[in-house]
Formats: sequence, structure tokens, C-alpha cells
Amino acid sequence: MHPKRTDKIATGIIYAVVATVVAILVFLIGYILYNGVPDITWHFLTSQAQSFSAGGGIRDQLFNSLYLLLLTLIISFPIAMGAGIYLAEYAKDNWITDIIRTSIEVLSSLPSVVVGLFGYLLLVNQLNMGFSILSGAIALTFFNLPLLTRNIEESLNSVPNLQKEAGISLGLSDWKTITKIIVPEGLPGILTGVILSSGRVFGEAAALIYTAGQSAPSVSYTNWNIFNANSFLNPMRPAETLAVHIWKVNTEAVTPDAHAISSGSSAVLIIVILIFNLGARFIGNHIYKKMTAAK
Amino acid sequence: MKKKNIISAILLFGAFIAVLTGCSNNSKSSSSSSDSSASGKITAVGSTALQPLVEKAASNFQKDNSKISITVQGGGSGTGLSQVQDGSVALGNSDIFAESKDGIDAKKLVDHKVAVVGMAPVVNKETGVKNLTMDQLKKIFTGKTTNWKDVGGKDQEITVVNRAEGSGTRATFEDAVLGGDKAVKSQEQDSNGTVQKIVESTPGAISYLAFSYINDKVQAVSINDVKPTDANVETNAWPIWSYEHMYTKGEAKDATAKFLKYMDSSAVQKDLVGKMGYISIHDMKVQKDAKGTVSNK
Amino acid sequence: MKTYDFNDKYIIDLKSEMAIETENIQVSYGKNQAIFDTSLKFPRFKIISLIGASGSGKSTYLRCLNRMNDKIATVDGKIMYRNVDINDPKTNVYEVRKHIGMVFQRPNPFAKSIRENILFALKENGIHDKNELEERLEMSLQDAALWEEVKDELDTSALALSGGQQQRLCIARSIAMKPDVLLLDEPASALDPISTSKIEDTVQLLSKNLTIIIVTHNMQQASRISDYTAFFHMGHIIEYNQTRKIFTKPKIKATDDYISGDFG
Amino acid sequence: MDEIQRKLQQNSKATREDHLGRTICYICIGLIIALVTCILYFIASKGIATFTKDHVNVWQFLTTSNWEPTTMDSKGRPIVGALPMIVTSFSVTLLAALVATPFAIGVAIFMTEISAKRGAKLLQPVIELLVGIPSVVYGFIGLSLIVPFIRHIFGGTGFGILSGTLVLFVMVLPTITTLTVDSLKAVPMHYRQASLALGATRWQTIYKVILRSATPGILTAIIFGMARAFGEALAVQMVIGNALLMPKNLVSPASTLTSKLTTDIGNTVMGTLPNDALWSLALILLLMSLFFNMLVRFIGKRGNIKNAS
Repeated sequence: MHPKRTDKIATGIIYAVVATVVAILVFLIGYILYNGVPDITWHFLTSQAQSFSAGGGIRDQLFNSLYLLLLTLIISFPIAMGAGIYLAEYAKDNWITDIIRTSIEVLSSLPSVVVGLFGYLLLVNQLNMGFSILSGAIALTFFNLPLLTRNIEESLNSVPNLQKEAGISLGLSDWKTITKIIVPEGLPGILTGVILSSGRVFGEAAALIYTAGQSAPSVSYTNWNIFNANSFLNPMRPAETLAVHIWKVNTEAVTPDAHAISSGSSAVLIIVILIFNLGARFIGNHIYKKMTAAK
Repeated sequence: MKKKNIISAILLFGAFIAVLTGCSNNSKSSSSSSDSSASGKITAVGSTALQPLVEKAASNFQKDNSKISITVQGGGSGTGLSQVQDGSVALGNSDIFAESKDGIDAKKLVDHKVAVVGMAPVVNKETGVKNLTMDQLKKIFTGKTTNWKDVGGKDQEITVVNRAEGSGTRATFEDAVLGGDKAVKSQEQDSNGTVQKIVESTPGAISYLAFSYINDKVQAVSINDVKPTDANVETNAWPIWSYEHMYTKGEAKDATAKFLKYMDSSAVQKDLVGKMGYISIHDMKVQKDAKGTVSNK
Repeated sequence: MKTYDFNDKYIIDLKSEMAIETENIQVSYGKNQAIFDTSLKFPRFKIISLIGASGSGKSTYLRCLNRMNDKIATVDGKIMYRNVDINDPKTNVYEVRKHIGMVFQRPNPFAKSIRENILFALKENGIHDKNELEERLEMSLQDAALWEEVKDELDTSALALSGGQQQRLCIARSIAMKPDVLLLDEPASALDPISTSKIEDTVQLLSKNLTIIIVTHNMQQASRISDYTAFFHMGHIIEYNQTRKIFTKPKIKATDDYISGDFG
Repeated sequence: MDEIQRKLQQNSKATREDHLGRTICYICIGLIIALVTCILYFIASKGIATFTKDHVNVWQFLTTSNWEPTTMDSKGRPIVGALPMIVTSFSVTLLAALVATPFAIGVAIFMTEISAKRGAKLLQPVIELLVGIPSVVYGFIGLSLIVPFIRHIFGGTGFGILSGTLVLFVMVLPTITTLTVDSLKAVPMHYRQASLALGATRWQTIYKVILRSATPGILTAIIFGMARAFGEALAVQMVIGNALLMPKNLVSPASTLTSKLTTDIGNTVMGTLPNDALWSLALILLLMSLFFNMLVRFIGKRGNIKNAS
């Protein structure tokens, strides 16, 4: 066939494929928002959940989701950073590196149920941490780590080697060169990775059912003592997240308005992720500009 | 193995976790103190069906007993029983008798029955069936009857939706209906909510649900012309029912005892239990033992 | 391809004070040897050109002089700087690089402001005195002939500069460290003729206080600016002599062929 | 000896920094390895108990199709055969990847080659958003839209491998797309320019140059997608039907490893056979993902060698 015609046909097919995918995406998101947004009220966002009467809200679940995400990032980001730097800058091309890469891939392909059960037995039972935000955050760290590590490695590798040479030729240590020159330049890429993995953390339910638990005891939002059981900041309290709440409301609870709650929660979840994405992008660009002083 | 696990765990999470582990250990030890004013931390784990009731009761209870903090978790009856047996939680919630669960030593556990739950077969509304004999029901669930027209409904294939193997609901239903025969292999679902939704939307579907999950979108089926009502359960005229149990390892003490007493009080039994769609233990005119033998109270 | 006898070489014996001396440098990448037995002396405050065809090893050799080949290749032999063998693994490589700076083929400013490009390494090396920093900033940009062009926009991104300006910024960044020796790896090869001549002027100016070793493809450039020239061929040093002599009366056939373009 | 000579021969702040940095990195990577070892050991030791403690025959476990852990066969061994779940898991995973890959590659090409600015700007956030939709929500949309749809077209109950595939297709699409975009972006610009300069059409450039050199990356993307599909539990559980039967066709109820695991784990008691057998399923899940990883490495290495020569 004539190459020009092939080119046209292929381009046409690609447009069709993209159109299909966009249609699916728009439909999905539209479906969730269309069903959910009418249920979102101020009361819905700011009141406590009800287990067997209508009119419950999602205040605690929403906060728990955010708090859990924050804790997960606090735990996983530094580890992923170190590991990513190791792979991008220090790792030699040998069998040890091969094993390390394989382990990371294995970790990333672990089914979340398995991670949840592992977390349940190890963290909740053996280490006596109980059903708690911290157990949940550590369990989520398990599959957040490989995603982040890979992404950080790639972002660092995409910074031209010339930059590293520039740094070390000035007598800076490798470490300084990496942290002060290469990492800032890879930052936008790293941030995208963090956003992507955060999305996953946010929507994760299976691993949390067995680690962070599926109840949201009432907490006081004025108690800032992190060690107090009533404090909203206490990482040792059990916490049901939004995604787990959707699961529970749909599968088990006898709440009369389960459908409204779950579609409302789904919409809230998506909106929060959207805000988070845009916010992180904005902050990322801002940090990048500030660090590089580029105008 | 336990030791190895701990060692590798320590390797993993280092001092950070160690500190927090310390914290949680502290809070645990405080619960074992035999203070008469009853303070401490109670964890109840197990049956997802019982969880909302206990949760609500716990939050009411804590209003008057601010020193006691109660954590309620799901996880399933098996989890609840094994955890209370291990001593890792104070209360194990279960839909079934500990005696009927493999790997549980029922002699070490003390049973506290907190509610009764009735279950009924439910079918998709379009099947046109509202009543079945016990024998018909058994034939459907053992796979001998496969079309609704054989039991007086439409000419439509029967889709059996069973409950997860080992779940309390299934055990109760099979005890009462199948009489030792094996259920046909079919779809299995773990949760009431999902079953409700599937029966509602799948033509020809049959399953069974706890009374509280039966709504007007599915058709509850009478058996031998007996209607699935609370009153019929109380007299055992409706035979498919079971207890909701809260197990303790040995006799309950201090805070736990106080909470169990509250669960048995009229505040819970008269009000909450009914709201939840359960039947109060006080209203039962018969009782059932672990072997399924029913006797008058 | 013509073959030459690698034993047929001429290396001038220099007596003046030396900035760097190398003894029997051998470099290999895995099993491939890139540099064979190279011993050269670089006199202080002079400009020395390293010339040779692509792949002759001149860049590899240059990169050895401030240990930029660490982790990339195996480098054997001695590199004497101030009576210290800086090729010894025990030598503090970061200190070495402070005294022996390097500018690369392609301009590689940091994605920071012009000011930060110059001052970043200084601050990291413990200079915090504001006056001193400002002084070094101006001095280095002056020396790199960039000051007039950028003095009003020191806080804009270095990436907004033209290629030639970026390269001079990189030179300024290196000389702000007040090095003893500056290694230039084909610094003008990616630039237009005007930028190239500016760089050449800069280099000549700098040689008053610095020893400069420059790798270049451009033989006119070598002859224009350098005092001494070394010719590399296939990993071997063939001839090292005063630039004038190399370009007018080369002593070795291979050099002659290369310079007259009758090569390869 | 002057000051400079002394400094040259001494460790400095930079040396210490570098040591510290290296140590930090080693600790981090060590932590990950310890974690993986810990999980592997943990799941393996639990999963093997079925065969060592309860004396189930491994071969029987993998090749028979009866799962009744509470009943014993004539030799007094429990009847546990995981074949239907293995077959179903493989089917949904492979089918979902098969359906999703062309779409993902199409979208990725669109985002990197055809409309790199506007297309990417528009699609990127939406795709990232899709990753964040919880699997529960996918499950319920599947249950309320896809299952009735399939039932309407093919009859039956609508539950089964086909529904599972369709739900998973949407779920793995963002994963595969994002990673494919990354690998296409990693193809150096000069490949494209060189190809176009030689007179190749855009499609020839995309097909012969860009996709070729990005093949290992795309394969990795597919494997990552399959891994997600393979491990997905809650969404699949809702639409697959959870029947412990050999799947006869794509629209009969079936059960995957994960759906069985999530459905039953809460109802079993730790240390008993029904529980151990479930952990064996988890072990199979783990081994399969290991196997996939090995496969992709193998293909990746072959691809690299081809490219190099």
C-alpha cells in the first residue's frame, strides 16, 4: 500500500482510538459526577457518618483519607527518594542491581489484598499496632514505594549527565550535586509521580480494610495532642477512609440512603483528587521556579 | 516463625515503629489494670453484620463512660473468633457458634448472645414466586430444580446466589434448609449489600438475606406459607435464624463486663437492636444450642 | 588507514615550573584500553592544546586530570599536582577539583539564576561573606568577558542566555573557584565563530593567572592561542612541543600528516 | 607541606557528605529489599503450610477443580483444587491487557507524536484522575452498567469473565497508557528527526522507529497493567460472579484467585486448613507476578540486544 495512504489510515485509526477512550473517560467521570454531585451538600461534608439512619455525612472519612495519604507520603517518600537516587546514581550494572530491580517490580505487582493481609498479620497483630492509621499508612507504603522509586529514578535519569559533571567539576560532592542540582531539575517529574501514586493511595480500599480498619470513631478536631486517643492527629486510632466507606456502605451497612452516600462519596473522592492534582502541579511549578529562579 | 517475623519486622521499620509499638503496648497494659471505675480500651473484632450494632452501642456507652474507649472492627466471624482466642482482642463478634468453627476451642471462650437475626430467601421480583415449600427450597439450592416454572413461577432459569463459604449466614441457612446436603456450586457473595443488589437486578436470581436487608426491591419468600417476620422467629415458626454472639476469652472483666452488661440492657435490646433490624434476645420464646436443637425457654 | 609506529614520538623536555605532570597514564574502559602510557608535563601559566582526531583519547586524557573519569574508567599511573599524586584513590578528589576546574564541550549551566550559577558552589564550599561573594561574582564574570552583557540581569535564569554566553558563564563559574588549572574540553565546538573568538580572547586573558589545558579540534584555534601543543593518535601521545614548532616543523610523520590534512 | 597539599590528602566535608549520602541510599534500598524478602518469606511460609502441614498434593492443588476445604477425600486429605481460579485469573488478566494495549498505545502515540501539546495537556490529568477512582467504584459501575449490558446481549446472568475483562480494561488503561507515554517520550528526538529527514511518513516513523525502540518500555507498561489486573480484587469480585466452577465461556460466572481470597479470608480461622489454602492462593498470585516479571526482563533484554546490534 502507498505509504501516504497508510499514514492517513493509521492516523485515522489513532484518532478513532483516542476518541473512544475519551468517550469512555468522559462517560465514566460524567456518570460518577452526575450521580454524585447532587448529593454533595455542606451538611454531607461536615457531619458524621450514620450507620443506620439516613442523612449521614463523610467528615471523618474525608479527613482520614487525607491524613492517611499524608502519613503514607511522609513514610514512603524519603525511602523512595533514597532508593531512587541509589538506582539512578549509584547502582552499577550488575546482578545485585538486577535483584534490586526485580524486588521492586515484585513489590509493585503484589495484589493489594495480599499487602493488606500481610499488613494485618505483621503490623496489626505481631507488632501490636492494632487497626490504626499508622498500620494503614505502612501498608500503603508497600505499594506506593515501587511506584515512587521507579518514577524518581526515571526523573533523575532524565536530567542530562552534563549537569552532574558540572556539579562535581566544581568540587562539590556527589551527594550535594544530586540533592541540590539534579533533584531540583527532576522535581516536576517526581511531583507527577507523587500525584499519580497519591491517586492510587487515595482510592485504595482492599489493603486498608485489614489495616486501617473500617470504623471511624468520633474524634475531636480541637484536640491537638497527638498522643491522645481522641485527637484527630493520633496515628494510632482506627480510621475508615472514604474509599473504604464507599465499600462498606455498599456492601454491608444498612444505611437507608446508601446509594446517595456512595455516589456522593465517589464524586467527592474524584473532586478531591482533581483539586489535589491541580494543586500539586501548581505548587510543583512554583517550587521549580523558585529553586531554579527561572522566570 | 514468630520470632523470625519479629526480627525481620524490626529490621524493616526500625526505631520509628519501635517507639509507636511502645505506645500501643502502654495503652494495652492500662486495660489490664483492675480498676473498679472501669477504664481502658476494648477492641471488638469480627462479624461485619454485627459491627454497626456494636459500633452504635459503643458510642452511646462511651457517652456515660468517657474513660473507656471502644474500637469496633469488622474482618469476619472467623477473624473475630481466632483473634479473641489468641487474646489479641477483648471481644470476638461472630454470627455462628464457636463450636461450629474448626480451629476454635469453644471451651476457652464464653458466649454472650446479644441479638437474634432472622434470614429469609429472597428472589428477583419477576420470577413470580412468593412462597416455596421447604423441599422446593432445598431442591433449588442443591441444584435439582433449575427452572422457576417447576415451582410455580415463570419459565425462567434459576440463578442461585450463595453466600461465601464459611460465612455465618450460609451456615445458618444450610443448617435449616439443606439438612446436610451439599449446595450446588454457584455464584458466591460475601456481603448482604451486594447480594441484595444482585438479586434485585438479575432475572431469575435467588439468594437469602438477613431481615434487615430485605427491602421492596426484592421479593422475600414465605416457606410453607409461613411469613418471614420477627414474631414467627420468636416462636421458631420461621426456622432460619441465628444468634449474634460476642465472645470473650474466659469470663469478662472490668470494662469489658460493663460493656457486655450494657449490650444486654434494655437500652440496647429495646431500642437499638430493633432499629438495626435484629430481634431482641429478650423477646425470644425459644432457644437454640450449638447443635441446632431448639427448645422452649 | 595509514599505520604509524607509536614508538616514534617526540616529547619536549621542559624545565620551567610545572602545574601538572602525568606519568605513565593508562586508561581503559573495561577491556578496551583508551590511553597508553602517557607522560606529559604542563608548565604553569601557559596554554597547552591537546589535538588529534576523534577518538584519539585527548578528551579522555584531559578528564583524567581532575579525576572526572572516576567510576567511568580505570585510570592507572601518576598525576602529580603540587607534589601530590592526585590519582591516588586516597587523595581528596573534591579538593582536587576545586583547584583543577573544568569546562565541557556543551554549555551546562545549572537551571538557576546567573548569580546562583556562580555563587552556588562557592557557598557550598563555605564562603558566606556577602562582600567576598559579590566580589567573586563580578570578578569572574569580568574575566569571562560576560559582565557587561549580564550585569543588569543577574537574577534571571541562566538558561535564557545564548549558547556562547552560557559557555562563558560556565567558564566564569569555574574561575570563580579560583582554580590553579583550568581544563577546557572543546569549549567552542558547539558555538558560532563570534562566540568562539570571544572564548579564545577570554582564555588568553585568563592564562596570566592560570594554567589552561584545552582540547580542540580546531587547529587554527590551537595555533592561535596555545603555547604548547600535544598531538594524540589512537591513545598514544605522538608529539609534544611548542605550538609554533608543531605547526611549522613537526618532527613526526604522523603529526605532519594530521596537520596537513593528509591523514587517516 | 603547604595548606593545599594538606587539604588534598585529607578528608573534607564533601567526603563525609558523600559517605552519608551513600549510606542513606543504601539503607533505603536495603529497607525495600528487606521488605520484599519479608513479604516473600511470610507468604511463602503461610502458603506452603497447605502442602507441608496438611499434606495436600501440590499437583492436585494446581490441576483439580474441586474446592471444598472442609471435606476430606477417600485418603483423608482435604479437597482443594484451585484450577478454575487459576484459569479465570489468567483469562481476565490476559484479555484485559489484550483489549487495553491497543487503546493505550493509540492514546500514547496521540499524546506524544500527534498532539503533543494540546492532546497531552488535556488527556494527562484525566488519565491521572482515572487512577484515583477507587476499585470499589469501578466495581459498582460494573455491577450496575456492564453486567446488565452483557446480560442483555449474551443472555445468562451477565456475571463472568467478559464483565471482569471490561471492568479491568478501564482500570488498567491509565496504568498502561501513562507508562507507554513515558517510554515513547524516552525515545530521543533525533530518531524522529532522522527518520522524517529520510522521507519516512509520520506513521512509518512511529511504527518502524519509535514503537520499535520503545518496545521494551511498552512491554513493561503492559506487564505493570497486567499486574494491576491480576491483583485487583474488589472490582472483579463484584462482577465475576464468584462461582467455583471451571469457566465454560466468557459469560458464565467464575471466580478469580483474588475474589476467592477476599470473599473467604474473613470467614476462616488462622492456622486451619481453609485459611492455609487461601494463603496458598496468595502464594500463587505472588509466584505468577514473579513469573511475569521474569518474562518481561527476558523480553526486555532480548529487545535491547536487538536494538544494539
